[in-house]
Amino acid sequence: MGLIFDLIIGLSLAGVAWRIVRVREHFQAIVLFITFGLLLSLAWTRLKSPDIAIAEAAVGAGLAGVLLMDALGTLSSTRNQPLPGRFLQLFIPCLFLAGLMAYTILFIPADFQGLGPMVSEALPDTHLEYPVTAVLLDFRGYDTWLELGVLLVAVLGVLCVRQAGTIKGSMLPAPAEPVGRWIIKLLLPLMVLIGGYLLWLGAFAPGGAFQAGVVLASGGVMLWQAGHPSLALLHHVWWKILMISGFVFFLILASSSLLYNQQFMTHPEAKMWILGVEYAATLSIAICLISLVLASPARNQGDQRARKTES
Amino acid sequence: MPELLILVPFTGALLCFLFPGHIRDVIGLLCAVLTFVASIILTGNIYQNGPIRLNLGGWKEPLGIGMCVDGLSVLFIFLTGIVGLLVSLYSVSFFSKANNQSLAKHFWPLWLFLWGSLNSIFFVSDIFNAYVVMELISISAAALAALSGTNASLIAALRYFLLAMAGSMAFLLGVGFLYAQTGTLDMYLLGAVTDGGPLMAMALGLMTVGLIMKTALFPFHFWLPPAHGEAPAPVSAVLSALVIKGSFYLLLRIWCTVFQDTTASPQTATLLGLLGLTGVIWGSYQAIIQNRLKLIIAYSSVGQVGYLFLLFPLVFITLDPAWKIEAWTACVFQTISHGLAKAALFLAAGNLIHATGTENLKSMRNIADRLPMTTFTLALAGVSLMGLPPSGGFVAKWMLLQSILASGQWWLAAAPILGGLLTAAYIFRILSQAFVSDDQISCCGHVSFVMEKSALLLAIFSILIGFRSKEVIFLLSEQVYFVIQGGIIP
Amino acid sequence: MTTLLIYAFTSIILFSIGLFGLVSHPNLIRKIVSLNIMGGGAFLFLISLAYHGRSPDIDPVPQAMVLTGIVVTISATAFALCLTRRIREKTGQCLLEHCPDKPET
Amino acid sequence: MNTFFLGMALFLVLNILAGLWRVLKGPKQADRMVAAQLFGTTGVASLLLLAQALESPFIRNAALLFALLTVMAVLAFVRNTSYGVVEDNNDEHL
Repeated sequence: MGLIFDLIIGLSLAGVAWRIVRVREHFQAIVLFITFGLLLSLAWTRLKSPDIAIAEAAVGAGLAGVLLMDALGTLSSTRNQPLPGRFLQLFIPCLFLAGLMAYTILFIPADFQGLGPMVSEALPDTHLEYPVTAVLLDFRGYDTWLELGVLLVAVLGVLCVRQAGTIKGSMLPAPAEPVGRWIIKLLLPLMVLIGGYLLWLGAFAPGGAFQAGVVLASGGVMLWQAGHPSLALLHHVWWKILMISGFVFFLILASSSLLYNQQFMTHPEAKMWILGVEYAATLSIAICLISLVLASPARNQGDQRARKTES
Repeated sequence: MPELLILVPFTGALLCFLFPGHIRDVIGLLCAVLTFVASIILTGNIYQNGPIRLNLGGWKEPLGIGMCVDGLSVLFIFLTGIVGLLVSLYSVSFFSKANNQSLAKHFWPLWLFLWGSLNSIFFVSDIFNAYVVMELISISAAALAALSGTNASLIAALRYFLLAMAGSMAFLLGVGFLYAQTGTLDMYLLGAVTDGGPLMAMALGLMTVGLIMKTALFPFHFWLPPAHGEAPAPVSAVLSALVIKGSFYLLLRIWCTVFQDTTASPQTATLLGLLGLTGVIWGSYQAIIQNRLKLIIAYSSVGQVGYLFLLFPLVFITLDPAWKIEAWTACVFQTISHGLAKAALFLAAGNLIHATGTENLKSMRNIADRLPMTTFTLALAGVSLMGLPPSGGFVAKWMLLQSILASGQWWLAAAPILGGLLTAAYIFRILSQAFVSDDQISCCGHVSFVMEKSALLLAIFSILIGFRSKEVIFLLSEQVYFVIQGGIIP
Repeated sequence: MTTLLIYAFTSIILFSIGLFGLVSHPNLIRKIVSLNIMGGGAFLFLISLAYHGRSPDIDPVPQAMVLTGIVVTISATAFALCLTRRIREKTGQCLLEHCPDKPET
Repeated sequence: MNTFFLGMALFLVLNILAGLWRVLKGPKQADRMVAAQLFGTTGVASLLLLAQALESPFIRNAALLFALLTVMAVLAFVRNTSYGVVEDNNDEHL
């Protein structure tokens, strides 16, 4: 049964991906992409990686959909565009590459081991109970630091492209809609609750800063979508401070560890440290993601013109 | 010490993000000076004491992430330090001009982030970490390329970014293949694995393609000229002097540390060499037929990057270690002298454009007597690019030619010879315009002292580096050879 | 082993489909979606390796790598989409070819 | 029992595949969006079944998130269609 399940998931992933690439209408491609995320998270579940499934659920179902949907904007009006030419010239090399890689995969050694055993051996030294969190925060903490840096740089890049000083300068007053207001009343408290729950879970079970941050970010985006002014009330200095807090926490850790123990990125053996990092990272991930979604170029002038040229 | 090279720029970037106005310039400049000093000290340390390895968080590889600093990394760090400092100096003046003022607040944080992540890619010793750092570099570089906000620059930036992302994805899949074969992510442990199966070969292929896309080797060069040509002058200087060197450095590391004995085949190396040769000729030819100053310089990057790839057939086919070192030195020399000369050219071009208000080659007439310093800078940097003695470019091309002859791969000699001629053609084309006097064109706006001098200093350094070849050879042969060969630092 | 192979094959197919979409589609949004499919393929490969490990537990290192990768990819996607919107705002189109203020070279 | 849960999850996945027909056919954008929403619901159910089949209770959190967050894409869709972004060229679609 398991095998059939794997096969079906694999085939449908490939089929949906192919449709996404080949479908004419952009809107359909985006809807299919949301479905693709769902199928992927079923695959993560099947492969016993609940962390990834949770992250994929949060990103794929929520934020990626909103980002793409917003970016699509007027574009969906260009229906039935001709499919790109040069089909075979491009398809055959890709097919060849796929065949080559598929052949290579047969050579994956049967006694492949990975780093799993080594991690479980070293786990007691980290004072963390859950191996994925231990890898993220301790063994490969440098990666996590830089990952927060990537988020931050993406926000800086968006500001640069927008030529805006602060995210709030580029935020639009969202249309107030009754249904949306009603939905957030229902969902927002739940989101905050679940965000906190995932954060708390991260120390000993699947969950953690990133997943929690995405859920909080979704809450923020939803607030804005429903036209709630509360996000705009946050002073822009605070906005900036919250945005960089996760990165700064690691930065302080990195520099202070140089001072007291001559070794980069070591951390004190204290629960407080883990808590601090997780909270700061969650907050800054949430704020950065909100900024990334909301920093959309003003829609009025440009799109009017765009629509004229397109039609 | 290597940690400071990452911490200082990152801290500076955050502070520049938080503070407004002139404080930002002061902080940015201060961080630039500090980082520069740190890179000089680090270079000195490695020169005297040999390579070092750090284990971050106190975890030994393969569990933790390591950082490795050897002669090769410090040479790149050194280049980044010099170019970074002078470009920062230049930008303080450049962005204080009225029409650029609003750009400064985006430039400083992104540039310092870029600097920090470039430094960290030169220390990288973990392949997944390399992926994350590369993304950091791509995003900040693409954002900087879009800084001027014109249509062309936005499109060029996005084209670059899509290509860079695709390259990263290929690299990531390559990481997966390597992990499947070996179960480790540390480069030096990977290098110790002796059996190179199809998985390793596929990983090599994916990573190489991913990285040459970012380095703008010949068939993937199309994104480079618009992206570098449309950005503001200091950004162009950084992009072509440093950013493409970041991915090239990673390519070198991966070929020499991870795959060198097991998987890297002579055929692939020859193919890379051939692409490099084509790139040299095609890029230089394109540079000759352009009419806009910055596009000429940008196409010239395509040509100069081609030289770097001649290293692969030389190192992976030749067996004599002495000539291998010669080829190595030639390649590193080419990297450094090209970085310095290209940054100087772009900054000088920025000065000219600032003074004349246009970048059409025709309207650059008359500048020789109005802007003698800038013209001199163009000439000096041109000398280094062409490879006239005693510049760094000359040493690079001379050693390249020597090792080509020693290795018996005669066809490669076309690159330094033809490439040199073609380079001379476009450099003289720029300079000849500068000396034509034309009464119809009235010239020129005022160019500030700092902007002129920082470009000039870069050009002078690109010449002076030619006198310091002994130290470079020492750094490469004594202090890194062991590391390049896949040995693990005790 | 079979599960590993099925998912590894799927991941390769996804990667290639994404690559095909990236090179064949002129529209920028579609290119970005294709890149995300490529990323999904690469992540799936890593996770199928994590599942395959001999030990009863799942290898946490690829899992952590994929988590990091997802964050990186969503940031990059958001940045690319912002550039796309800006381009559409200024040129009215979502294409790389359309470039009015660039003189012919 | 686990096989039973897995079989049911498989059945739901097949349901999703059948539902894809609606996404491809349309004919309206809203139809497609609703189909995607339906997948969200089905996905929640199959995740819950998988949590049972694989005896991994934490997967339920993923189901929880799906239930919570799929509404966001719809909100974005509604905002874009009903406030003058898509509508004018797509009147026959809405």
